[in-house]
Amino acid sequence: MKIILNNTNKDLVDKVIENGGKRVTECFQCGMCASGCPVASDTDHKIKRTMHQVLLGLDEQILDKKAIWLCTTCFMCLERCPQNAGPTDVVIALRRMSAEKGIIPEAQIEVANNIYHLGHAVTVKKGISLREKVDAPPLTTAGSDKKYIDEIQKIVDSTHAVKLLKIRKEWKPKGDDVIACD
Amino acid sequence: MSKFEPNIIGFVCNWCTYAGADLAGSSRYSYPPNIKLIRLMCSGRVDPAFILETFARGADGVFVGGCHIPTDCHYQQGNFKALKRVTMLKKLISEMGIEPERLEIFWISASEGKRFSEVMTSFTDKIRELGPNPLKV
Amino acid sequence: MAKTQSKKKKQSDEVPRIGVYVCHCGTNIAGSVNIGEVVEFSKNIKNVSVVREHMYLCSEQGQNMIKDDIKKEGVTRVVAACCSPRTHEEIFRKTLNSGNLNKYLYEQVNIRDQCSWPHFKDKDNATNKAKQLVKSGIYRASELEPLQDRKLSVLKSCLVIGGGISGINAALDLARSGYHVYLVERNPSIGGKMAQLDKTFPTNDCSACILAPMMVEVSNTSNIELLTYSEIEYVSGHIGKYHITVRKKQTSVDWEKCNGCGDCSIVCPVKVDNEFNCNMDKRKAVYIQFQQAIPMKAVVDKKKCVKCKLCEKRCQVGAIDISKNEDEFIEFDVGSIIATTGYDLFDPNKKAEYDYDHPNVITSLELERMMCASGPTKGEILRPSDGRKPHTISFIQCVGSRDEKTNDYCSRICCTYSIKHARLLKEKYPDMDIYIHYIDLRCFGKGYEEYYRIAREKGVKFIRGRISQIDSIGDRLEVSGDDDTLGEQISVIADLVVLAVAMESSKGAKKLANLLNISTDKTGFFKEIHPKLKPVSTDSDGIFIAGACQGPKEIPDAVSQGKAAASAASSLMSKGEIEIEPLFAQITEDLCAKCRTCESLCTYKAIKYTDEDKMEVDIALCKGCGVCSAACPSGAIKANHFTNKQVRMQILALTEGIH
Amino acid sequence: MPATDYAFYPGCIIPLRYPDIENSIRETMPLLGANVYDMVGAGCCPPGGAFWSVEEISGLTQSARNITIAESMNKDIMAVCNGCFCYLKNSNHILMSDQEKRERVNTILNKVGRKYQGTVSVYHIVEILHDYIGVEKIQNSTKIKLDGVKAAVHYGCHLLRPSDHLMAENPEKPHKLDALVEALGMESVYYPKKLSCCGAGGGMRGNNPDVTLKILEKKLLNIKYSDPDCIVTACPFCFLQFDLGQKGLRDKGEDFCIPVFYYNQLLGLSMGLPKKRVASISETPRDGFIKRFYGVD
Repeated sequence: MKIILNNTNKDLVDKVIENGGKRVTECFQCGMCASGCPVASDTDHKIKRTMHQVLLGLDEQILDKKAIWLCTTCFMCLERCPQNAGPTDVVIALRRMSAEKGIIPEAQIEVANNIYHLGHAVTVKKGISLREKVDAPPLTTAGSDKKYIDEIQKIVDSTHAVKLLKIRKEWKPKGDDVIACD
Repeated sequence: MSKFEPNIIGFVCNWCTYAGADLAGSSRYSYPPNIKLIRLMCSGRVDPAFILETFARGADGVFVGGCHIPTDCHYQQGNFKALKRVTMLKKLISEMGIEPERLEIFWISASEGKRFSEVMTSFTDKIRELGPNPLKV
Repeated sequence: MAKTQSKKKKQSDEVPRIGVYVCHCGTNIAGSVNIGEVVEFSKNIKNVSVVREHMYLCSEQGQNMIKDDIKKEGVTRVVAACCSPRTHEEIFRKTLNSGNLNKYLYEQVNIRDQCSWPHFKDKDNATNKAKQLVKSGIYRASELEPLQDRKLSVLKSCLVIGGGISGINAALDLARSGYHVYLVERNPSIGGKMAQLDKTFPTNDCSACILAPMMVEVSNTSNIELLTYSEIEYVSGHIGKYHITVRKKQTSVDWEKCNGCGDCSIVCPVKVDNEFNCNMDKRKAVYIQFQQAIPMKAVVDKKKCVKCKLCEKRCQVGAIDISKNEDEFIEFDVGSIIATTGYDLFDPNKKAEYDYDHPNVITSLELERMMCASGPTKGEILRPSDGRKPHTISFIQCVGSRDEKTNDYCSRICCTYSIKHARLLKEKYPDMDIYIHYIDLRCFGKGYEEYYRIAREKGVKFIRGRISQIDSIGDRLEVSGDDDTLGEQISVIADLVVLAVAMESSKGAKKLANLLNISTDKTGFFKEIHPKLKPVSTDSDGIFIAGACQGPKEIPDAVSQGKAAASAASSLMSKGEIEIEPLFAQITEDLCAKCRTCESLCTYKAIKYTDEDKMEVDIALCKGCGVCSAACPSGAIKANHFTNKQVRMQILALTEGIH
Repeated sequence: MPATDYAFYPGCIIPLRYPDIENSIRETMPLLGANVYDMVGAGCCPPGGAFWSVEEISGLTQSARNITIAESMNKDIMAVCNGCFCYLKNSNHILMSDQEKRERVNTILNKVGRKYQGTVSVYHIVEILHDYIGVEKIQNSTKIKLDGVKAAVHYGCHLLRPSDHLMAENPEKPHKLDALVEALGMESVYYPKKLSCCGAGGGMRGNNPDVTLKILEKKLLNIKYSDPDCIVTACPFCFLQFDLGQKGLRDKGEDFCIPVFYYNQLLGLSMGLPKKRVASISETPRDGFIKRFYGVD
């Protein structure tokens, strides 16, 4: 498909900078980022191309596709980028913009809901039984007491994340686990 | 009996063809090792007697290398003089029973390393085809 | 015995004792020529007394080895089998000199450029050929004769051809050092291409502001004779004393009287395209080239003038005389010459796919003139078609560069000047959309990478991929290309397209090269002797080149070369005399029949029949080509250092025992 | 400089999926002179995949909440997971250097009666073991030497990168975990692309089970290059990826069967601690390894 560059989003670079991809304009397309990327060969996430798409304002090609959610955030590109353009930061910025459009993968929603309801990224009940098996001392982290989870919920409720991550008040974690502190 | 390998001698001017040969070397353009050069300041220095003597001594091919006609000659007109002499000598050697194709004049400039190797390769091929100098017994 | 004979006895009279030195040149030679075999072979050749090898013969250690042999082994001829005499002969001649052996008793055999390099795949044949060439060198060395350098006096004056930034710098440096300088410029004013520029990278300082003071200094320097609107007509003579004829084109204006008021232009009714503004506006038939012109004098364009004589009447100082038609010829002698004739721009019509016919497709220099406050649009960027401000601009790189169909070389400056344009435009019009379509960005100079970075930060879009064509779509232009990173075809609908056209050798370069007897390379630029070590010298002694006439160059390089050429000319002229190779012709009177064949053949008129019924060689004029010697029916003319005997020894060596 | 006491931040995976690793940490560290104290009520760090990826402040505030727990204990944080270490340390850095963000975070924290002050530092357990306890002390504390055992060390991304904030290791040539492994008598073997990702992070395990296994497979093929006896890491998420991922690959018919250990598990076993408490949960079999080299069933 031929791309007419005039019709692109001229504000995209500024939006990315605002969302944390501060040095995106430093990119000069050397390809160092993509050459060390662990997912590039198996997915559509082509970080060098993404950087260029941002610079050209091709937001539809990035935000409407889920490739940016395929980054493992290993920071190899950010570490090695000779221009310090921060490709991982740009990906995170794009994810934030994508989430604003309501585009966010299920796993992210599940982890966020786990944290919101259980205090942890993973379910708790299974953990407690495992602890008993290996004679571990009783759990003392957030998942051990509703008062800590209340704190976390208050914090999340004070931010946009509650909406962006589609936090649901009625939440049933995956598997047979139940909310630990019910 | 080993294959015939011609002995070819070139009288080349210092400014163009010798420099072109240098460039062929430094650019690693190869050409047959049958080619051996005698450096003179100008192709106009090539005395007809040099060429005749070279054939008489059994060389299978001879060429003169100079600067491009009409304006490249470092001495302005030496290349024209060389051209006239070679043209005359071609007739003369054919009278002597030597194929005139065994004598050539080439214009190769200092920047034509690749051309030097190409010209040398095709000239060598031609002499190889003609076989040994008929003056040799 | 030779050694006991008096030292005063001429070295050539003795039985030669030849020292042969085979250089490895690291692995350059030793990698494909069997050095040991060449050494053993050489030992058995007649007159050879010493054979040695060395890793790097041109090193101090290698040279000392030769000197020691001259002293201790009584070596009287030196044969070095190494690289090309074109680069290293002078070094080894000096070695002989400091070893108290006449430096012309040296012969260099080029087994690197002629054996190890071209035959690197075939070690046996490379070695065999090396042996034969060394033998040829040894045979020749037996016949070498000691020669004495010629001394020539050198005039302390220099001709600088071309008044661009490179020539201005060369002229000023020489004048400051006390030499008399003739600065010849084809146009009415000096300043060259730089005078047409608005700002210069990477500092973005105003071109006129840094150039104009230097131009003024040229006009104020008493030992610079400024000859503008002039061209070189004829050059003769030799290093130290070149005789120059300059054609001063007829201006019809007496510059002694003209005060540069410009009244003549105001009344002139004839409007013609203004070359200085890339034909984007008009000038008059009588005109001053540009506002800061040096000299600030009017010129009548004889081809366009309708001879109405309005200007003649208007001129208050009576400087104009339209009836004057004849060009003037000026003659003078100089000790050295520096050519700084600059470059021309590639004609974009040759790339028809870029539709240069369209008014809104312009070259970078046209944009530059538009950006300049004194230019045709007074610094505003306006579409030529309708005078509207463009919103989207595409810059297309490498138009006529890196292209086998036009020029295969890189023009070196286009990347950075396009970035300059993009930056300046973004600074002035932040909303403007600017695309630079490149194939490689080559911003290699000091401070240039940073310059490029700022362009990215300002939002200039860089797209890798050559543009294939430009089409007009209504009043706009569709620029079609490919984006390397996206892997997709792209197009930009642009209001203005700017072509970064290549730098080419200037149209008069070939003619001047012939006048000066210097070489050009296959691209038409003047050729230096050595690209790295002798960048401003030519194969004509005493003639130097600088700036973009040698190859595409930016201002800092052009300035550096102008200064380098001035330094080279200065070191040549400072002593007032120089020594040059004694490769002239010598007539053996006893053999000469006075047929005067030689006289008619000599291009330099160096051989003359004298009143005393003798043929005489003027060694100041003789350049040593040897044409006379080759033609002499009685063999009476000896071409020094390339004598019949010497050449015949080489023929013998190369034909002996190889059948 | 951290003292002998640390606020022990266990994260999520260690306490709730691999409590045997937690035991190994709790029991080995005091034997080396580093006492660990529970950060009661500590929540998720949170990781980059969820909160950070949608909004900075929500992630930052949750990290800040965890840091305030350590501040109230007046102890530096010992992180035992690369993700926790990276995000807590990064948050700490942002909060210390960006006053505007600190104020926004404290406004939210105020609602739950907390205030971030910026009085503690965040360390990775590898830093504490290598830099403050030292290789020699570890060598002297072990009873069983694993001489001749070949270990493939996996650092994991977030211990190393982004290095300008983490500063825990040389990001391109790390050596600390190798030195710790060698302190147990093992040989840390070379394998290609040692610093590359295990494929778990950034939500990849949850979102794209197929891709995560492909990346892991490549990683394991590289590890296989030097045919090690085990993989050693100091990140529970990488551990989980190697452990469960190998099971995933095994289910698809590709069995690498390389035992995986969290560093402190091997340290505990070398010190003679019981296998049941310190190294009993894994999907990828490692009992053979333990029996062969420690003589424990």
